[in-house]
Amino acid sequence: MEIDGADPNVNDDVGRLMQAYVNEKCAPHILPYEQQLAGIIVELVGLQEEKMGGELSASDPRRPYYELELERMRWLLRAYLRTRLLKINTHAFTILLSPELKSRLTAAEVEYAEGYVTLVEEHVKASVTGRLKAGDDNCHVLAPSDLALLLPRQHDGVVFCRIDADAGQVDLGLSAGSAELRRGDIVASSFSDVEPLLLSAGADGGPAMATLV
Amino acid sequence: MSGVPSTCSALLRELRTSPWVPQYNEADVQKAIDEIDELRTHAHSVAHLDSFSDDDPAWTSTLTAEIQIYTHARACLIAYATCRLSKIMELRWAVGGELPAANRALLSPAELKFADAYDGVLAEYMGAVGGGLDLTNVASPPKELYVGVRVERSAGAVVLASGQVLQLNAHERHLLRRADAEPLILQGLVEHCQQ
Amino acid sequence: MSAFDQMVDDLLAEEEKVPCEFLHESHHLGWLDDDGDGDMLASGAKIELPVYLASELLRGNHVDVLTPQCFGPQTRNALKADPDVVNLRDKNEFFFAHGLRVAELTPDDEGLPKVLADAFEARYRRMLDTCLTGSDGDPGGLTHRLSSTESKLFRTGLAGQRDYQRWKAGQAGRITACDMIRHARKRQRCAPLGQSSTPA
Amino acid sequence: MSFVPGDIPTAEYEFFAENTIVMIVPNLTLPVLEMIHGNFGPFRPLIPERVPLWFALALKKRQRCSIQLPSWLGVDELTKTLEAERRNERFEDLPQHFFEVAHLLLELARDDFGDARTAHSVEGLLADIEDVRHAKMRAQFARVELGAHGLLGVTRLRGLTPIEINRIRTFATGSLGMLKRLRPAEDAQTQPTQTLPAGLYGQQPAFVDDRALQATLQRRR
Repeated sequence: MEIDGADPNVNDDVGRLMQAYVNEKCAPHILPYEQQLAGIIVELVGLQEEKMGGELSASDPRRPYYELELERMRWLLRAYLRTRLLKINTHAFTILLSPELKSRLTAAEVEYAEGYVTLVEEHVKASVTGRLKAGDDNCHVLAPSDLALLLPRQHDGVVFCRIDADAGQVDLGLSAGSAELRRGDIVASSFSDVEPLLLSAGADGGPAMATLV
Repeated sequence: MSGVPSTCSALLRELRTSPWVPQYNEADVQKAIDEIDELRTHAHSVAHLDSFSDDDPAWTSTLTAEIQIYTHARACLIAYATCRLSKIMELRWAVGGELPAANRALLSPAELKFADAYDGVLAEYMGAVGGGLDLTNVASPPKELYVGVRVERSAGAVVLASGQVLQLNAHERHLLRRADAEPLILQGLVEHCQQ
Repeated sequence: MSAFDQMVDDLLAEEEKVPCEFLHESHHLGWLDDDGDGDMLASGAKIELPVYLASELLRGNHVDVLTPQCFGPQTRNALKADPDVVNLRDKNEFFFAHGLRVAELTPDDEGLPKVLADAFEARYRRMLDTCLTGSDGDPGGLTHRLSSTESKLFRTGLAGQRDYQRWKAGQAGRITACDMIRHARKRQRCAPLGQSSTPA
Repeated sequence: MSFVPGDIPTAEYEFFAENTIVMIVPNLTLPVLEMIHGNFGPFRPLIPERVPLWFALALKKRQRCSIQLPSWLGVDELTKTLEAERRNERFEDLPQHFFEVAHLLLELARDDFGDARTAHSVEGLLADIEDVRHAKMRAQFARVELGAHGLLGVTRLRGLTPIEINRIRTFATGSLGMLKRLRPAEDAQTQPTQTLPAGLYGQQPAFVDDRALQATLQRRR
C-alpha cells in the first residue's frame, strides 16, 4: 500500500496536503501555512474546473469522475483552510502578539485575525469594560490583565507523533531527557518537544522528519 | 457562605450548562457591573482615608481583598461576553450563512451587531482565498456527487446554491447536489437518507 | 471542549474555597465572616475564601492557608485504598484543578501532589477501560463519581469510541442537523420569545 | 465546531484511505483520466489498471469493474498476521489504511472476495486482528510511564495505524496532559507559570488608575 510514491503517474501532493491537514488538526497551535502545497492544489483545481467548463464535452463519460474528484479536492482544501481559521479564532490574541506565530499566517489570515480581534475588543468594551465606572478614560481600553484572560493558558499539549526519518537522539524534554528515535516510531509527547522535528524539512527540502498521527 | 458577590459566577454557571447560549441576561449583567463598581469605589475611598496607611497590614489586606474580588468579577464578565461570542461563531461555522431566528432571539443587540460584523470579516477572507470556497458548514467528506434527502416538515421555498428554487413539502424526497443538500441538512430542514 | 469553555471552567475553579486564618486584623472585611460582627475582621478569624482571594492574601502574608477538608486525611486514605470508587464530584467538582491550586498554596503539605497524581492515574486506567470497551450506559455509575476534568475526558473518550463504532456500522457518512440549532428550536417552541428561561 | 486539537471524525480517515492505489479489472472503455491525483487509464475491458480506491468504488457501484484485493487481505495473509499479532507483544506493521480499506472493500466490493464464505472468514479474521491489537493498546495505554522514553515509550506504539490511535486520541492526549501537570518531572525545570501562579489575570490591575493602588501594595512586600 505504500506504493503511492513509487508511481510516477500519481501526484504525491494530494497525500501531502492530507497530512498537512492532519498535522494542523492535531497540533495545539498554528503551523506554518503550506504555501507551496496548497497553492499547487488550488491551481490544479482551477485548471480542472476550467477544463470542465470548456474543452470537455458535456457528454464525456469521464465527467462524473472528474466532478467527484473535484468535490474531494475542494473538501480537502476547505477542511485545511477551515481548520486554520478555527484555530486562529481560538488563539488570535496569542498569535498577533507573537511575531513568530504571526509569520505563519497568510496575508489573508492576518487580516482575518486582526479584524476578528478588533470585533472582540469592541464588543467587550461595549458590553462590559465600557460600562464600568472608572476615574479614567483609559478604562475603555482592554487592560493587559483582560488580554491575559483571553490568551488560552494551555499552549502546549500532548500529541502523537510518528517519526518518518531516523532522527537520532532527540530531547523529549521529560525527566529522562533524550531518546533515540527511529523511522516508524510513534511517541506520545508534548507538542513543544516534537515541534522542531515536525517543522524540519529533510536535507533537500523534502518531507519533514515527523508527522502527527 | 461568605459575602463575596456571586452574580458574575451565576452567569458563567448558566452559560456552562447551556447547550448553546442562554438568553442574554441584561438584568444580571447590569447587577454584576454595579457590584464591581461598588467594590471598586469602596477600595479607592479606603485608600484615600486619612487613617489609611500603606504600612499597616490591617489596611493593605483590605485593599488586596477588594481589588482581587472585583478583578475576578470583571474577569468573569469578560469571559461571559467572549465565551458567548465563541458560541455565536461556532454556530456560524456550523450552519453557514445567517444564524437561524430561534438562535438570534437569544442574543443581545451588541451580540447581533458582532454576528453581522463577523460575517463581514469572514466574507472578506473567503473572498480573498478565491475559488469561491465556502469554509463554513463543511460536513463529512464527499462520497457521491448527489445526496438523497427527505423533507420532514414543509418549510416553503429555498434557494439552492446553484440558484435553483426548491419547494420543501413534507415527506417528499429529493436528490440534490452535495453543495445544495449540506446546508439544508445542517439547518435541520431536511434529513439525509442514505441508500 | 474549546479553549473558551476551558476559560470559563478555570475561572469557576478559582472560586472554590480554601480555609484561611487571618494573621492580623483587617478593616472593613468583617462582612467576609458570617460569624463575625462589625466592620473589623478579627485577627485569627478562620474563613473559607475563594482561591483567587486566598492566593493574593497569602502572597501579602495576611493569611495562612490550610488544607481544605476535601483533601484531608479521610479523602487521602480512601483514595489510597480504592481510588476508583471515591466520589470526587461530591468532594469537589474541580477536584484536580482545585487540588493543584491548593498544593501551590500549601507547600508544606508535601503529600498532596502525589495523592492527586496517583489518584488521577488510577482513575484514568478505569476510564480507559470503559472508553475502550465502549460499552453503552454507565457501568457502576462511573460518571457520577468523576470530577469535572475527568468527566470531560471521559465524555470525549466515549465520543471517540462511538464515532468509531458508527463508522464500522456504515453510519459515519450520514450528515445530521447541527445540535445547537435543534436545541434553540426546541426551546423556542417551549418558551415564548424574549422571555428568559433563567430560573429566578 | 470550535477548534479542539486532535478531534478528527473517523469518516475522514476513510476519505484519506480512498486515495490508496488499487488494481481493478474494468468492463468498460474509457480514455485516460487526467486528474489532479494523477493520470489513470486508459481503460479497456479485462485489462487491469491501477486507480485510486475512490474511483474503483465509483465504478464498482455502477458495476463497471471488479477490484483485485490487495495481497494482505487474503485469508492466508490475514491468518499469518493474526498469528503474529497474537504471538508478539509489539504491533505488527500494517499498511497505513489497513482497516479502512478492508472495511470499504467488504462493504462495497464483497463479490470480489470470491464466495460468501471467504468474505465471511476475512471479516472474522479482521475482527480478531482488531481485537487483539485493541487489547494490546489497552495494556500499553494503561502502563503510563512519565519520563523514560517519551510519555508512553517510544517503541511500544510502533506499528499502530492512525485510525487506531484516533479512536482514543483526544482522551489519551487530554489525560496524559493532565498527568503531566499533576506529576511534573521532579528534577526538571518545568515552568511554574504553567500552573496559574498568580491567579488567572496576571499581575496587572484591570483599571488604569488601580495601578497606583497596586503599587501601594507592592511596596509593602
